Amino acid sequence: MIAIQKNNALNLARLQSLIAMVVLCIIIAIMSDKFLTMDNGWNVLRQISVNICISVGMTLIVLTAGIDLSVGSVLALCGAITAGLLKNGIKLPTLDLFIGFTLLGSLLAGIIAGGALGLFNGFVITKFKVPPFVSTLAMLTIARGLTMLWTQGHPISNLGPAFSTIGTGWMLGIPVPVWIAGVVVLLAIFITRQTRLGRYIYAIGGNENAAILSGISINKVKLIVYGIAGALAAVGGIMVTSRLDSAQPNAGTGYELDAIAAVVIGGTSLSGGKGSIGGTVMGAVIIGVLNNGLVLLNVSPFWQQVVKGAVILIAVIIDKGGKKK
Amino acid sequence: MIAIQKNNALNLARLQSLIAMVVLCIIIAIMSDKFLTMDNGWNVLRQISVNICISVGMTLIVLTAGIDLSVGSVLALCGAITAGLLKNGIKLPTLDLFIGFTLLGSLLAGIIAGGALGLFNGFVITKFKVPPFVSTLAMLTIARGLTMLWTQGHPISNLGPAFSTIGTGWMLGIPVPVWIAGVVVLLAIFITRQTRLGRYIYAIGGNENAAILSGISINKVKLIVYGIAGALAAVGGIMVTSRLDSAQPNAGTGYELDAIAAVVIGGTSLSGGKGSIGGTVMGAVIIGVLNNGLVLLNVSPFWQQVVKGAVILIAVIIDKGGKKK
Amino acid sequence: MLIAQNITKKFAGVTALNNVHLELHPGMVNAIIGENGAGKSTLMKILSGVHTDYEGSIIYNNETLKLAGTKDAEAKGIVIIHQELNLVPGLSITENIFLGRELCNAIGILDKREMTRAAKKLMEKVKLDVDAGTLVGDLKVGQQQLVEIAKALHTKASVIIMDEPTSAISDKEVDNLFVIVNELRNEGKTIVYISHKLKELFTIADRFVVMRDGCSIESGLMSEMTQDGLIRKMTGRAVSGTRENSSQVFTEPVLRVHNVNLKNTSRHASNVLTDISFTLHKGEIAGLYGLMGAGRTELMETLFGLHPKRATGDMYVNEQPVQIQSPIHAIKHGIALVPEDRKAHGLILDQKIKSNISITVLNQLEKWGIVLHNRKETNLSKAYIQQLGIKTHSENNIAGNLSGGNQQKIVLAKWLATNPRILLLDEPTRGIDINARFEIYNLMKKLAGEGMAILLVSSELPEILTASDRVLVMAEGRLTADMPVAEATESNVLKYAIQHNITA
Amino acid sequence: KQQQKAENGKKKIAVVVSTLNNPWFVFLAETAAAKATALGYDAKVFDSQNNTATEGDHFENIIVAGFDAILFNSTDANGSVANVMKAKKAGIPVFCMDREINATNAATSQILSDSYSGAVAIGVSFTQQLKKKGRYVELLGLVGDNNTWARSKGFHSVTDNYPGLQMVARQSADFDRNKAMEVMESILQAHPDIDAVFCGNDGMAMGAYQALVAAGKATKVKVFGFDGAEDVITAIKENKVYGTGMQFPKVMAETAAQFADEYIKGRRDFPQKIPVAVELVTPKNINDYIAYGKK
Ligand SMILES: Nc1ncnc2c1ncn2[C@@H]1O[C@H](COP(=O)(O)OP(=O)(O)OP(=O)(O)O)[C@@H](O)[C@H]1O
Ligand SMILES: Nc1ncnc2c1ncn2[C@@H]1O[C@H](COP(=O)(O)OP(=O)(O)OP(=O)(O)O)[C@@H](O)[C@H]1O
Ligand SMILES: O[C@@H]1[C@H](O)[C@H](O)CO[C@H]1O
Ligand SMILES: [Mg+2]
Ligand SMILES: [Mg+2]
Repeated sequence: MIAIQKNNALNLARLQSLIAMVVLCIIIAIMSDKFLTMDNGWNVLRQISVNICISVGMTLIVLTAGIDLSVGSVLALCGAITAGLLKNGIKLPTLDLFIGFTLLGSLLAGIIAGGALGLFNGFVITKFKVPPFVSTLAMLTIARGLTMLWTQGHPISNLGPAFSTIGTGWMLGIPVPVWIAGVVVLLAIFITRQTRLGRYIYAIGGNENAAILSGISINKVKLIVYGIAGALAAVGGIMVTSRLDSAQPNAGTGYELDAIAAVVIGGTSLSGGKGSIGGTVMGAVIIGVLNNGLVLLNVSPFWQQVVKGAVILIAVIIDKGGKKK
Repeated sequence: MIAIQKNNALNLARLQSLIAMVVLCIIIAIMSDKFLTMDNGWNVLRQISVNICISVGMTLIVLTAGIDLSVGSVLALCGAITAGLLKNGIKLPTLDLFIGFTLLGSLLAGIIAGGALGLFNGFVITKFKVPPFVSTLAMLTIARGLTMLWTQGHPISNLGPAFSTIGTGWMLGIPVPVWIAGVVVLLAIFITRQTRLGRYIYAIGGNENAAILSGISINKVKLIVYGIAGALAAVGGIMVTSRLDSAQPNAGTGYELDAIAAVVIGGTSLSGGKGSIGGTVMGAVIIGVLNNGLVLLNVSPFWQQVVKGAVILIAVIIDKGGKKK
Repeated sequence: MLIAQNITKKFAGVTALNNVHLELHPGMVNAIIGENGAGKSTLMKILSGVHTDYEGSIIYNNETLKLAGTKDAEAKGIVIIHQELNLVPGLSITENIFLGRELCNAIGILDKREMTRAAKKLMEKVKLDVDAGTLVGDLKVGQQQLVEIAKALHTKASVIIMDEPTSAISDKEVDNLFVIVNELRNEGKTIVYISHKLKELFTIADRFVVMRDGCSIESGLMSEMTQDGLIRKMTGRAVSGTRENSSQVFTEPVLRVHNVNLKNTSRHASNVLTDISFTLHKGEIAGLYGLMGAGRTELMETLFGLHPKRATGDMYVNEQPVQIQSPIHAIKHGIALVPEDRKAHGLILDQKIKSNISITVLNQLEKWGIVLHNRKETNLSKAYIQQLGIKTHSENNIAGNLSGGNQQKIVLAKWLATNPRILLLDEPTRGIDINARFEIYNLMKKLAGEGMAILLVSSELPEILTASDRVLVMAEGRLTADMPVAEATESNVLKYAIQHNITA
Repeated sequence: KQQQKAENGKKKIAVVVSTLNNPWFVFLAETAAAKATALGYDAKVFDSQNNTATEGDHFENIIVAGFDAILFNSTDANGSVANVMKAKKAGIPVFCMDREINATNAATSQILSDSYSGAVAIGVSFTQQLKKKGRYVELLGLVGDNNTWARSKGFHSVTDNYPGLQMVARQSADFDRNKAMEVMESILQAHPDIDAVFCGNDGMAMGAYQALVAAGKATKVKVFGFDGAEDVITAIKENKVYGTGMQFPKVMAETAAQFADEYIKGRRDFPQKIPVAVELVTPKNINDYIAYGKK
């Protein structure tokens, strides 16, 4: 059909991503006997948990036909804010003021900062009608600059064992980051499927004008969505910082592309209105498995990029192939 | 009207970018007396000529409602191919074969390689209906990997004075790169305004279905457009390589974002069908002037990122403000 | 002669055409008639090379015709004016008319002067009186339809298919189109004319083909057919719906509008709407008539809160002053708007029928204030599918896959679900078949009977006269008449509609 | 050639550094700028973002803005030559810090970290620690970076002579701590039984160490880094990381600033190259060192 892509077949789409994922796993498993071990499974899951957090937020945004290029920098900034507050608190020597932060306090501060940066994105997009691509591109630069200013370009390290648990601990036999990513995914699935907000997100991406006429305050919905994405980037930032026991000023560089790749490989349309959280998780797993597999197989770093690009391409083509008639 | 964004006001839009640009220049000129010198003018123009080449190709693609994230890597690969062929030719010791390349030969080879990579992007997009964002994202990775393979991670340097002229020479009192960018811009303006191809580019971005029903072979048009963008990225790569007298394996990293920023600041809509080459040139100038001005004004590098992001945001908001009613 | 033999076309799951046979005669206007979803457009898309994948054969001038695409069809002399507008909003009228067949000079440079000249001539022919350089996106739907017609006329085609060419234009332009059609007929061209307006068909068509449920039922000469006979062939039964105008008086005001003005977007000095005042009563259906561009759509949009910055004036709902700054306020006050352009403003084409219907009332479908109650939602949509006779086998179908008429019913459903006190209908029967149209009239009557106040915008006078209790007329942004339907006749309503043009 | 002074009448010195996205270079730039300021100049830092073309833009802007000297950390040994030549033509002296440029007639003087020899020293210590036998992993920096290869080659010039030393995996982690951790995690799945890791910088050494901790192998596997950054110096003290190649960014930066000052005051006879040795730091001599330098 030439007209709009029909998709009775949303479930089919997700099935296709699943097949792509399984095929990839089988190929790697055949080539390396280390791949299908329990340990390596946790390994991959732990490694992708940051990307999953970011990608979930990105999915919500992309469903509204938006995009967020700033997630990587926001991740770095919020990780650094949390680490900085936890380690040094706020010192204002001129006022002879010192505010210390508890672990919980600094975590909250980081997440709130992320939410606020996301809201700012949303504000610029809704209030001034700046295309999301541009406003979040500007935020990418601004948040990175702020990170550099906050850290003065130096990492903030040695954040203590309690903080380390977030990134490296285990709970009931499952790594803590995997728990966090899991909860984020479940919440997001709930929101997209079972709540009004979720419907509005799909409606805005499907036909913004119709959504306006239906009495949806699209600005509010967009603000919420960008806010959530910012907060989730902050969660990702905290996880990265905790895992390394160090907030790196250059953390998260390029993560926006990984997140968008996960979203799109998972079958969510960049023009909005179509897609699912489940698909994105699958997309993130494909990318994670690929990164892991290429290292397990000790593919030379030069070839890795070529192979990675090619596999993503093939995965999306298989996926498309299933959706076309 | 809530319906489609009206734009009687295309010219107004361009006028707005122009105003944003002039205001920026005036501010910088007031703050630094170095800004408005002849030398500095050539400086800025020479610096933006690479971005202009890429951005022109990007504009054509964005007008068709596409995007090309691979330009930076394609730039690096083609620069390296040209440099490699010029310096070493092709040696196949097993066949006892050696093919030397003249300057012209290696330039052509580089540009053809760029065109071919662009065509490959276009092929994947039109044939397999992979969204441009994804296919060119894959190409971003693949081309970077190929660059590493071709150079083995090492720069290719000392390419001779003739080759250096392309990036550093002057002709009739104007730097050669500025000539090249100028010719590229004029050709692109001609194509978009005076040829059928140009019409089709706008039509595809404006309403792809209508274009199909009007009998336009949109696949052909897209192939051409991605091919042109690839070739222009190669031209940019040759200019960079020549300027440095060295092909850097990591050249062009992140250039896609600069190019897209130029396109969007110049008023071209990412959803296609609306915009102009002239606007893009203005966008590139704004970015170039900003980079130059921040240095002249002695803004610290960390703050530079913050300021740069903020100015881009403000420029786009001013631009939007003019277009909204 | 163009003959389609045993054409079958299936879309995933749906058989749109089933063994259709069709003969199109040159020098005649061939009408294709059928309910929404009967397969008319699909068949035309096959004849014009849009769908190339189907079973059966097409014979044209005694040769089998296998079209490779639209360009090929055009080369063989077949063009189509599509039901759904297919223009590029960002290009000018001239550029759209010549899209895909630009004139170039010897070295391949666009010959803009020649194209503008030719475009102006075509626009004159279809009586489109704007600058040829105007962007199509700036035109009203009706004007766009004229551009489509001009585009088709430009080619030297011998078969011209018009799929509901008059759905968005008013009687004046229709008359003009008929002049053109007559010329083409006299030149010996084959004209295919699809419309749900039976009056038009009896005016212009020579032959008819009736389609029902993807099959061709019957064909013959128009002169040997009656209106009732045609309806019976289309629907398989007789349809009655003409309403006896009640002489009921309505006294309880529900919506009162006082001195509403709306500034023009570009020139702030001038107004699109000027001093509009009227009252809509409980249980009343007021028909609002006007020529293309009279300002009816803008009035509806203003009442619905879509132009808060440009509008001034007072509104009272149930005699309480209200400030309506957005659709959200409008909905809160019990106002619903079925917009003119269902694709652009009414529906989310890619989503399920169910989600489209429930979108306006999701807050009523929540359990514990957060979780959506899926069963309630399904029941709600099922109820409306049944009540409005939406033709679909499941509420989970994608809205965009339904025929135009059925899509329109979904839009109605989503607004009826809000239980509005005041229902604004902007051209609600555009593109809707005769049967569904009467269903909608009956529905309006029923809703009005239950106390709803309805403002019906229509460009079809007969519709206004059959469906309304009161007739309002607009011309150039002003209300020029407000009369009981008993006093309204075609001629005096028309007089008020064009009055301004004459006096101004 | 006219020299223009800053608004406050001070002369201006530019510090052009390959990237500020890496604490090591931030330290280098800060130190150079601080020293220049202490010597009475207006100092301004430029970030080339690992891009030789951006670096070229900086040079052009610096020339126009009329700086008096450039303290320079190049993005590339060959690619940066053209940029330095531009400054030379404009009469502005360039003092290279840490990274060499492949020309002897361009920069006024080069104060260089000898990555290759430093890596050789690490290779020797590495071989000794493993007793010439064992399985190891190498983590490369950015594969398009000269230092990556200088260090890798220096290291292998020693280790490749011992057939008992078997490199089981060689991957790039882009000089990035997080990436190094993730890559190491995966490598450990395929090769749980390694004896040592050589990393092209200290960030990666810390990342690799953290992966080893998580896998419970930190005590069995010896980690080697390169730089002498704070985290690694602490880690060596605590017997977490075994060794690193200490570079002396402070020495290099301050020498460069000192030279620039002397140049402006009239001195012209500078040695073209001053190598600053990279010193091997291990638990044996850790007490002589602090982050980025000697006590
Ligand atoms: N692309 C498509 N995919 C699936 N089903 C389709 C598609 N296009 C049309 N149909 C179905 O084919 C049938 C015929 O549709 P068609 O548009 O030809 O009807 P029509 O007679 O033109 O109706 P109307 O009077 O409403 O324009 C309908 O059931 C419709 O839902
Ligand atoms: N966005 C706009 N910019 C400028 N003028 C506009 C715009 N929208 C509408 N108009 C003008 O406002 C007037 C009223 O248009 P409106 O759509 O309300 O008319 P209408 O009576 O509903 O006609 P139609 O039958 O075409 O829907 C027309 O003169 C139209 O040209
Ligand atoms: O010397 C520096 C540092 O080691 C840095 O960590 C990576 O790049 C090298 O050039
Ligand atoms: Mg139809
Ligand atoms: Mg209207």
